[in-house]
Amino acid sequence: MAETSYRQALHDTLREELLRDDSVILLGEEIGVFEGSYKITAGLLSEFGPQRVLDTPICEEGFVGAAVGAAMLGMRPVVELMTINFSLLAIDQIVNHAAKIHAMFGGQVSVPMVIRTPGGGGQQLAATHSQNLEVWYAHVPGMKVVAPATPADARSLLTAAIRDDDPVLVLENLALYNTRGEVPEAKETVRIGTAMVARPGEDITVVAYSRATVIALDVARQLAEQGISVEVVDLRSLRPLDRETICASVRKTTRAVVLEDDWLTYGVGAEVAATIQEGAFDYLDAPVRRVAAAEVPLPYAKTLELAALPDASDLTRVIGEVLDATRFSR
Amino acid sequence: MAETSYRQALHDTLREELLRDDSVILLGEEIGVFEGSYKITAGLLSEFGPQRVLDTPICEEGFVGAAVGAAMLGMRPVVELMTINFSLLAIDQIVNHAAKIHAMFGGQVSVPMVIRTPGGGGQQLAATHSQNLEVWYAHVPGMKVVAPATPADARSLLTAAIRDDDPVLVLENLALYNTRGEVPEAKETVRIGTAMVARPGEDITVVAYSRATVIALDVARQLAEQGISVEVVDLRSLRPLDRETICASVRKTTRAVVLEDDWLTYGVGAEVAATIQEGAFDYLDAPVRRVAAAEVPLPYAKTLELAALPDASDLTRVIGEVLDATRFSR
Amino acid sequence: MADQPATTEAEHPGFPETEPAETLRGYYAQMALIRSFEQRAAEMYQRAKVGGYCHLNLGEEATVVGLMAALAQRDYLFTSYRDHGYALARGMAAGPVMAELFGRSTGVSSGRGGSMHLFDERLRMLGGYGIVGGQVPPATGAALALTYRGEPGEDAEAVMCLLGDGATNIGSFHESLNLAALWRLPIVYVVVNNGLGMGTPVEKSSAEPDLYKRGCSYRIPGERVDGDDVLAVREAARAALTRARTQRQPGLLETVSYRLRGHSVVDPARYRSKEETDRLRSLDPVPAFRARLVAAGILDETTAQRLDAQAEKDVDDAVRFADESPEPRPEELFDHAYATPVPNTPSRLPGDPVVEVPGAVG
Amino acid sequence: MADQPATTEAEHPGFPETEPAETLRGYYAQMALIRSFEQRAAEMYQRAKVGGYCHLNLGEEATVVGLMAALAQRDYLFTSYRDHGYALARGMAAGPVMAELFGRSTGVSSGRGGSMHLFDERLRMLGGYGIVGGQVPPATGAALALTYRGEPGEDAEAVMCLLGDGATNIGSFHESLNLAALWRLPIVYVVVNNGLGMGTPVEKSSAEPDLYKRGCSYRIPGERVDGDDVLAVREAARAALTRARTQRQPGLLETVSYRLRGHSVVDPARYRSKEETDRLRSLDPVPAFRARLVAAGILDETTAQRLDAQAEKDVDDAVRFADESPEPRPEELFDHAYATPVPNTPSRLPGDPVVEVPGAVG
Ligand SMILES: Cc1ncc(C[n+]2csc(CCOP(=O)(O)OP(=O)(O)O)c2C)c(N)n1
Ligand SMILES: Cc1ncc(C[n+]2csc(CCOP(=O)(O)OP(=O)(O)O)c2C)c(N)n1
Ligand SMILES: [Mg+2]
Ligand SMILES: [Mg+2]
Repeated sequence: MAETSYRQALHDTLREELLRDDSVILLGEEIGVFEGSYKITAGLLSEFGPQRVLDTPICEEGFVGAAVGAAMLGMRPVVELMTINFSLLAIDQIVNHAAKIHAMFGGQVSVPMVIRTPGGGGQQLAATHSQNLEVWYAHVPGMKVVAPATPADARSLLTAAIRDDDPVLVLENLALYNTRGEVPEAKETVRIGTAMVARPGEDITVVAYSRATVIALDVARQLAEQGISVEVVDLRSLRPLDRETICASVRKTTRAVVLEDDWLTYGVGAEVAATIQEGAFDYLDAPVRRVAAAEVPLPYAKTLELAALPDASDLTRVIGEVLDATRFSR
Repeated sequence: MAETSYRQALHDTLREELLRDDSVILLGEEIGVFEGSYKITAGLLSEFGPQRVLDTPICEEGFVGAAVGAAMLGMRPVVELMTINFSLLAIDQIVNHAAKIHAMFGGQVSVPMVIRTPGGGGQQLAATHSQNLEVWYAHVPGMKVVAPATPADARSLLTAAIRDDDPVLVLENLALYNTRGEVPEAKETVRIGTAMVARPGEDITVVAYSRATVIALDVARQLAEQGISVEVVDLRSLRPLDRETICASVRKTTRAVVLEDDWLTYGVGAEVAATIQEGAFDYLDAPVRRVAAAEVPLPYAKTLELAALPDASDLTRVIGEVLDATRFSR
Repeated sequence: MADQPATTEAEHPGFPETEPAETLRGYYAQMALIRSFEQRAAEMYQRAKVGGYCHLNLGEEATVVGLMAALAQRDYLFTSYRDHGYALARGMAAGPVMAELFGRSTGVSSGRGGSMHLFDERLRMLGGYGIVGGQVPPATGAALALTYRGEPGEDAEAVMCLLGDGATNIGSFHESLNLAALWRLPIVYVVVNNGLGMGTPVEKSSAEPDLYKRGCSYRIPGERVDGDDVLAVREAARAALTRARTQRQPGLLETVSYRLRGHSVVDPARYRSKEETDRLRSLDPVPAFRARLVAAGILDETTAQRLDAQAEKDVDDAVRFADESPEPRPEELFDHAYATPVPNTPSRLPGDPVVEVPGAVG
Repeated sequence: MADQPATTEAEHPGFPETEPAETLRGYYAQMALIRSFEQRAAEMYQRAKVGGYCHLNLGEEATVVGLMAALAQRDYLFTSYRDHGYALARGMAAGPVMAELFGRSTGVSSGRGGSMHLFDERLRMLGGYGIVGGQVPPATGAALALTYRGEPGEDAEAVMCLLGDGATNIGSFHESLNLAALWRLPIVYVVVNNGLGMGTPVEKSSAEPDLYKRGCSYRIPGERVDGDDVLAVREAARAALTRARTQRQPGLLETVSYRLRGHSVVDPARYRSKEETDRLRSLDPVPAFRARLVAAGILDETTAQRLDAQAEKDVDDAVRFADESPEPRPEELFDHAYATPVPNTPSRLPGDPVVEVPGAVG
């Protein structure tokens, strides 16, 4: 076990996979000479050369689509989209092509490509650069979507994604790149499609993913001091969604809150809440509550950005409300 | 009151609005000389000329974006996208521009544009041409999304959309164009953001929108003969979502099923179910169930397409299951 | 199609000396097959055997055959949804192609794709695509993949990417050609200019209607060729493919032909006058090529009729094959959903509960 | 800036006779203001007064001032996120521009947009846009709207749409120019070629690196001009705007200049060698223009220093204004969310219940 950052874990994984498999190539804007907008690919151009690490012009549809075609011929392209906001320019290639080609042609070819892209607000990047649109991709059959919250999971899920024969979107998060954590020496394999109980607890379940998991764990630690035992379920995989792990937790705790960074209505939490009310109906002591972003184009001004985004205090408050509603005594 | 088709209602509305307001223009592929892929715009080019009815090249991003800019200068462009599947090529202009410009620039200009586009499977158009992606747009603050189920609502919601100062996506449906219904002579105004009890009932609520509402009403009529009283709530507006009307219905009936044409996971029904379990928790006698499309890229073959898409018998079966689970006696 | 006696006439008026008569007859046979297939596809659509959208190559037969004659087996092909002719000329049997249109399990895409999405991995026909311009970036990426496989040279593999005239106006065309030129990819983009995108004439959709010139923004050389002339098409495509193979110089080839019918089977093409339709009929490349071959003494009327009859028979057989083939069973719905199975992949039918709930409900 | 004595020297070496000295000094004053503003913006960013991304026009001052001098008040402007200089030269006061960078209520976009999204409806500056190429289709649509307002002519309105060199590779550039040419729109696209898109040189991103030639695919005439020469820029832009106004002929103008610093404030530009950086510094258009004016006798050193000092003072004032301005209050979060209020519009804060539940819960 070594401690490392989320950024470093991603970097190391890319490097290992480039070393392991010749068919792995990296494509994206500014990933080579510039070393990546968020420096995940630093040093890889000089180590692997311009054949393996391709700087592209600004043409998301074009180079993501090129990755689709290269994957059809057996390459394993790992594309970096600077942020998920720019994936909108490539979404036709992602959803109408990458996610369709295997099934639509009767399984004759697969599209083993990865799209790495960070989401997340909170950096004062304003409305067009702060979105959390992962729920769109998670809605689409033919794709897989993972969202690691820790350096260890960043490593194992990115590894799994690269080795998977389907198109996988790996959701990173601007606010997580500098976070640190233990990463096991040996490559632990997390199977895409499985959630994890990130912290066991008895009184209430918090379901989260990506940055929200980190916040949920913090809140759980704090509430533990007040005698409240919070179980945190980290989704890790948004598609497939591990409904069983979510429901099993709530059947135990009888209460649930979802913490998510995206907009509330039609967000990831809606599916989680819908799943829980179906899969743990008879166990649930109070409605599943959601803590999500306010529904506005995210403003630039710090005061407004802070007001719009969910944080630890919002989660703590709502956990309290749910406990109170169920006459939980501390 | 006159009976007319959904197609005709849309056509008549466009014509009326073109006559009423000089700033209304239509843009889209093949809407003029070809008279529209689904003939909604038949005759409008010859009546209003090429200044008001603009045939565009195939460049969804380009002409939707052009509509955004024209709207910023006070025009009221009504864009036709041949199907919602092609909206993916324009989604950056829709979501990162049309939906952001008013708020992001502090309210200095508005973007009074409409995007009309049909969704829907069931026409053997295969995986890339059969999607129901409205939930993506419904997730986005800054936009409005309506989904009329009847000719009357097609007329009143399209009218409201054209007169609204925000970007509104009007979801049509390939399977509805030929459906007929009464349309009031006087323009009834349906407010965007309001759902409607399309059929009152006592025993169970079915929440639906667009084509699914028509199916739900059919099923309700049939079940009435068996002594089961189904209340059908037609969402009509996906954003804003009228949670109050949904929850009020379920508080009365104590049971709910959602019928939707999109994929189940992270679909529209997820939000509806999440809302109900929060807003009618103490009234609910059984979990909210969802009847939605199977999660595969929709295959072309008729047998598979039929298996994948939800229909009246699926809804009837699930209503029965919910009633049974709550020991409802017929 | 190769059942002609192998003659090698020294000279045929109107054809180059080097051109074996057998080859030319083979081209005619292919054109006749496509013609018959497309007419039958339209008929089967009217009889509701074929569903969805159905776009025909009627009027484009010379282009189709010329392009496919130039494309080597080792090359890869990407097309638009207007793909039946290419599939046939690339070597797919008419039966499985028709079966795909019928949505049967024996179809070239197992009934999953239909008319717009013909595919044969073995034949390196990597798909028809229904999103206008959608095939262009993946085709470009396929060419990128080729650069990892081998060096440039006469024997190198290349990619041919077809698109319509209307498709040149979409962003991915621009983005892809730029990438191909920057990265020097072995690819030839062929714009099949049939004069119309649905009802829109080229001049109304492209501000530079000389489409072959649109490589100028990427320093990609362009050429226009008469799409009604199978040999001219073949030669131009070969030359462009050779530059792609040997120099990794991407190319842009424009073929000019005419769409004889509506955009798809259901389009009556009312936007075209009767005069225009008559004029196009008079240019029909299939009878024209037939007449040229007869005039040159390469085909006699009997052989020509025999080839026509053979095409009809092949299509009869294809229809029978398709008709007798099984429809995919509902239980097969989730086959091919994913290439790598993982836990919790959804496989429930409409109305199924989303989770197994332990114990009873209520 | 207009506080110079109004002299109209008959001739100044190196400048056209017709050019009033006052105008030239005005240009210098604007360039000096932009220079000071940008340097201070960088400083304020380092001091965490400014957040998010912050892209500067350092090195592009001559281009900015030349373009804005050509643009009439009645014209509309769309830019990329690199927009501070354009905002100032278009006439926005430095205070509200700085306040926007600070995220204050007094900012030109009420603190909602930040550095990348400056906007002033009254001045017809219709926004900086953060999505590369994102402004190009709306600008094209604005030009379309103008065609409904009036006839072509010297007094007609026009649109100027700025974009970077890197942005010419994105699909919307292609789609928009095609539309503008087909529809004959009064618009001038200006490619501000500063040599780099982030770390990528033009030759690595554009297969036709002579960007002004990229109008060829739409029969749009292109021209390249020295972006360090304010008058050359102005003349070329004026000529293109005149063609747009009078003939509705869209134009493509390329200005060539250099980005003096990194892509944004936080980019140290390590991919550029020290030699290259030094070379670029030596080409700096601001001191160059100052020196030219001094050499021509249009500016004396004292006046020049006064103008520089005035610029500094204006920026001091702007910083003070911004600093003293209030931050938007959290209660204002949903202001401007929609232009037309409708029922059920979400206005809840994180963690609020989604519906009011009648009676008690539990
Ligand atoms: C992105 C997208 N927009 C619109 C359509 C609808 N559409 C299908 S074919 C077509 C016309 C294409 O014309 P062209 O490229 O000339 O090809 P042709 O049909 O003539 O072979 C259109 C607009 C589509 N399939 N995809
Ligand atoms: C669609 C999109 N892709 C990527 C980015 C990230 N990005 C911001 S600026 C930039 C470089 C743009 O270069 P250029 O067009 O030359 O403009 P310059 O910054 O030099 O003014 C990139 C890649 C973005 N904002 N939008
Ligand atoms: Mg065509
Ligand atoms: Mg640049």
